[in-house]
Amino acid sequence: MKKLINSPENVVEEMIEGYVKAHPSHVRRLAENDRALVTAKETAEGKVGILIGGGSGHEPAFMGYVGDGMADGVAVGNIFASPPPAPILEVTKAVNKGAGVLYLYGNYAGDVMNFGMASDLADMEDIQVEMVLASDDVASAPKAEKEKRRGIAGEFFVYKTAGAAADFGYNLEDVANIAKKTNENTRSMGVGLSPCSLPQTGEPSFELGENEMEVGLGHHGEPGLRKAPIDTADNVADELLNSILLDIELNEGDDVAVLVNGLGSTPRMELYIMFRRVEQVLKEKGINIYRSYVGDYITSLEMGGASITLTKLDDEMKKMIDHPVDCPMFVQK
Amino acid sequence: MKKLINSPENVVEEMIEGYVKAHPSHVRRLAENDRALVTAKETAEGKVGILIGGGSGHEPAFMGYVGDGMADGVAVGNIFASPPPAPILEVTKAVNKGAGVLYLYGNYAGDVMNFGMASDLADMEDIQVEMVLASDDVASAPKAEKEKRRGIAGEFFVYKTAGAAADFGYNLEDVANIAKKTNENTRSMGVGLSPCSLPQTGEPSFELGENEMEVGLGHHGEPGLRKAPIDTADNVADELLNSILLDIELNEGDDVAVLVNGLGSTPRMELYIMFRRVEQVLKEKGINIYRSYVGDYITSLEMGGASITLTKLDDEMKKMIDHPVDCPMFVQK
Amino acid sequence: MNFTAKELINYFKQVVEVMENEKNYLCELDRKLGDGDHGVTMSIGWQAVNKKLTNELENETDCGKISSEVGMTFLNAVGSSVGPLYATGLIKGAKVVKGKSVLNDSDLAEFWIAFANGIKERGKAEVGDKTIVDTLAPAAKTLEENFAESGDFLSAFNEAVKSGEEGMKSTTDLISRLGRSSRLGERSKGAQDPGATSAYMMLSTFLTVVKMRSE
Amino acid sequence: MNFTAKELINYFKQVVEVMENEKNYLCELDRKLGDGDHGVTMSIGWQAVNKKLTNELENETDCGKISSEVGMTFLNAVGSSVGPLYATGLIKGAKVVKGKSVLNDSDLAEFWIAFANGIKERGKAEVGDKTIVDTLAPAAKTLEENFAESGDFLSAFNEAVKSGEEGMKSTTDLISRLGRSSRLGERSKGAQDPGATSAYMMLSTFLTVVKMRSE
Ligand SMILES: Nc1ncnc2c1ncn2[C@@H]1O[C@H](COP(=O)(O)OP(=O)(O)O)[C@@H](O)[C@H]1O
Ligand SMILES: Nc1ncnc2c1ncn2[C@@H]1O[C@H](COP(=O)(O)OP(=O)(O)O)[C@@H](O)[C@H]1O
Ligand SMILES: [Mg+2]
Ligand SMILES: [Mg+2]
Ligand SMILES: [Mg+2]
Ligand SMILES: [Mg+2]
Repeated sequence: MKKLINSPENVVEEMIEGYVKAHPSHVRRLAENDRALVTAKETAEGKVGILIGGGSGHEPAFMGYVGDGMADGVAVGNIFASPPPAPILEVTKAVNKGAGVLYLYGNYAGDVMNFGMASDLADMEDIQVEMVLASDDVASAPKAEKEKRRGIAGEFFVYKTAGAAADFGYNLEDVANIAKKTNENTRSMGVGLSPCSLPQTGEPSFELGENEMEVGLGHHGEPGLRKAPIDTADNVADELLNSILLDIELNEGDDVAVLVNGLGSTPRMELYIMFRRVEQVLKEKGINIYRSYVGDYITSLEMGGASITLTKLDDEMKKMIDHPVDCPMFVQK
Repeated sequence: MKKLINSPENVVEEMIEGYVKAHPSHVRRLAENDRALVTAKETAEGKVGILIGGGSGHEPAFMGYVGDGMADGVAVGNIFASPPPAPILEVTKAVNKGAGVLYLYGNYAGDVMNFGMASDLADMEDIQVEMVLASDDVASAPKAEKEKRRGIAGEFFVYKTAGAAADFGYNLEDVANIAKKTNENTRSMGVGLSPCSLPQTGEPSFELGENEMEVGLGHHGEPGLRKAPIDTADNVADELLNSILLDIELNEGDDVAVLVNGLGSTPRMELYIMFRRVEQVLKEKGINIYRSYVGDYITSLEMGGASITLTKLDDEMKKMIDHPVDCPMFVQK
Repeated sequence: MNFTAKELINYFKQVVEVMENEKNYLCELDRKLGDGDHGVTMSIGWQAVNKKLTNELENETDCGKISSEVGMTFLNAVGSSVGPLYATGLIKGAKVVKGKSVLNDSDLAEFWIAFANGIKERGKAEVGDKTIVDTLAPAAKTLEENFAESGDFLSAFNEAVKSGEEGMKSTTDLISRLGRSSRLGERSKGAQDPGATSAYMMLSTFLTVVKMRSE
Repeated sequence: MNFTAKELINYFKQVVEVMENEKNYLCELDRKLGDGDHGVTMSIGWQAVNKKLTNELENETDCGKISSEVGMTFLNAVGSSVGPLYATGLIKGAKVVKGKSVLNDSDLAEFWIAFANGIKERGKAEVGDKTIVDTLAPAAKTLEENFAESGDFLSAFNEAVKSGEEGMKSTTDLISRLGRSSRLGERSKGAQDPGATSAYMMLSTFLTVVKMRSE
């Protein structure tokens, strides 16, 4: 695949350079570590720090979500690779305003180890750290083993509610509880149509036949549940939604937030066609869509495909979902 | 190319359905015409109406830019085809608050004819209409024939400033003047890496060799100035910028707004790498970046590639660029 | 010749079929010069016309009404460049046959001349710009001259279609000066203009229809 | 055997080369099971180590310092899953050789056993989970038993690498239970684990290095 880059070795560094130059009033790089970015605005003393992070290549995630109402800082890894402990630790120190720091990241072996090591190091510096791992992908493990599931697009809602709760002055434990509650009430599932390629290898991340799709694809190109012939948007949406609805109890009158997420190269046109079906099905079941997000929220470079996420909302979570946000790659009024 | 659609004939209809269902508090469809959308909020009596439009397939443009601070309504065409006069006229009637309506669209033969016919019809209904055509693509005609140039991503800045001016209570002539001033001070140029395909044909919109790019590509896949071997992001950015800087006088100390726009499937990572180079070059020349936009603002389905836009700003335009916006696909605080 | 409203409807139905069959070819031409949608646009437009023809217009006897409704339906279904162009042509043609349920030779000649002129006015294109007009303008000229001489529509139209064909073919070597392809400069040479091609199909289909009835 | 700090540095430089050469192969394995980056990650990490080795560590004589610095450099360059794993192994190994500029047979045996155990503890993987541990655990076991018997590092390590190789190969038929590939279930069968493969390369490269000096 053709790429507008200079050299594969420098893509992450150069992306970060461009990013901080493009949004100087929003984000800045810490002098202590190249891969450690924090909000350029002064955050309030006593506010719980929200730290997010993970591999690059998922933009807007994760670095795009630093700003008012979302994360205070981000540790940036190589492409599809967890950041090491060092930038996580530096961000931790920078965003700790005396109330501790909440780490939010997806449930991947690498992230678990690196964020875990960083939290041990933070502990040695007497900074209180809590961690909440997103595990929303219903395709990645059976319901009985939810804690094994990987985090995909649903992570967005975890940042959204936790970021708001921290803004509202909740303490560390309570912010962590909101994040946990959001994760517990969030389910996602995706479908892949075409692969992405790492700049360093240029090789497609997976292979699919000309008329094939990968149902349950992970957002690093991890194989999903099965390959299947490509189907209509409505049938694909139905299959993803059915898997989600089998996994989480939703009753008539319940409120949900919906995210139809593009993996990178899928046009918004197709995402809205998917959303159309989601809305039809939920309406039939009497489930109320409280807020909708349609677009590229967590991508995999130029991968083709989409995922659907539902988060069941209670009143507290609705307040958090409604809270305004001002990040370089996501703004909500 | 694989697509998540139901049937090629219904993509535009189903996209609009999904769109209005996803953002019911932002946009609504007029009963009079399926392809006529207006802001769901009440706009003030006496405010100049801003009407935008063009073919589908450019999302977020054009329908994504209806909302506070941008357009009051949009007429939606088929894929890459101007909307006919009927929806334009219906939107005109709906957004006219007694102060007239400004049509903003790109300089394409089809749009010129259809918007022209609509404005004749509006005239017959005693609605005052002004039109400003974006013509920012330096690759599409020599400088001496600027009025022949097509409109590409720079249209975004025309909507931005005109939308703000209308909000500030400017009259129709003055809003049109701001739009014209913006267009006159805006230059864009793009590069194509990979084609898109129309849902109805499935055929690639143009052909490129494995290591080729199309310099000066139009955003419907119109061939550009020349095909060239693919180059580094820095060299590509330099070529696009040079063409722009040869075309518009920019001196040390001047302020510009910058847009690095993705055509659809180009990852944000690459756009930020492009932006990084733009910033370097402008900095060397002492040109000040007042505000930056990096992302997919006007796309061509899943086309690969990017464009660079510069708009030279005076104080009035800066005020307009800073004005907040709340649209379904673009929010600015 | 007495060309009835029913036959006019039948002609438009033939166009529906031709455009459906030539959809991919017209797209292919447009991919070389423009955005690749001309066949799709013609198909969308004429399919919408087809619905109109088989419903509201089924028993319509006013040839003017038929032609203007076909034009408006086409326009509202497609927009695009060719929407206003073909619609204007059809509406201008409609004006000269307004209220008539049967068209004689001179009505038919006037209809097609008005059609071609309407398109030329709307698009402000000249012969040589590499557009629809390269087919229609020479066709209209031949029609006018031949009909003035002979007073026979069929033979005059037969000649007109030949001129249109030549005009269409001439677009291959032209450098485009209007529409999307105008930005190609020298690179627009070597490909036949899609609009000139669909315009030729409109004419040649009409010729086929009137030829068949006269056999 | 007297294995010097200089030789340890040399070993790590050999690893740099091996990982560079095997980059594409390791990525290919990871594309089947994970996200396709294992070779890239190893390359990035060991290239960073290479810089460290040829600069700050060039004249370092403390084997413990060398190993822990190599571990930290690798970790900070890559993060990922294997960053913490290999770094922990190298740091645990470093602990048992801390302050030593020359390593004898028993130091070397202890180093590699600590390396393997460190990785196992960090990743909480068991044999059969289809990970690095499938190479390292049997290798460490063989090393420990053989060395306890013979007291000869070279021969014991030779056997250990054979066990590691068997372990690596065994991963092909395993169903993954940890890391990205664990979500594949049955579909993870049939592909050799990339981490188990790179771990084997670490061991076999060391064997080559110590064999060469004993010739
Ligand atoms: N001003 C004009 N006058 C006459 N014909 C035109 C004009 N502009 C464009 N055309 C015709 O329109 C054709 C393209 O039609 P189509 O592809 O349907 O529209 P679009 O260019 O909007 O995609 C061209 O091949 C050309 O013949
Ligand atoms: N918990 C673990 N313990 C041991 N090895 C592991 C563990 N998790 C993953 N691995 C190893 O890591 C390898 C993948 O490494 P790599 O591709 O570099 O990291 P990532 O999975 O983050 O992309 C797997 O092949 C496996 O051998
Ligand atoms: Mg990885
Ligand atoms: Mg078009
Ligand atoms: Mg076209
Ligand atoms: Mg991997």
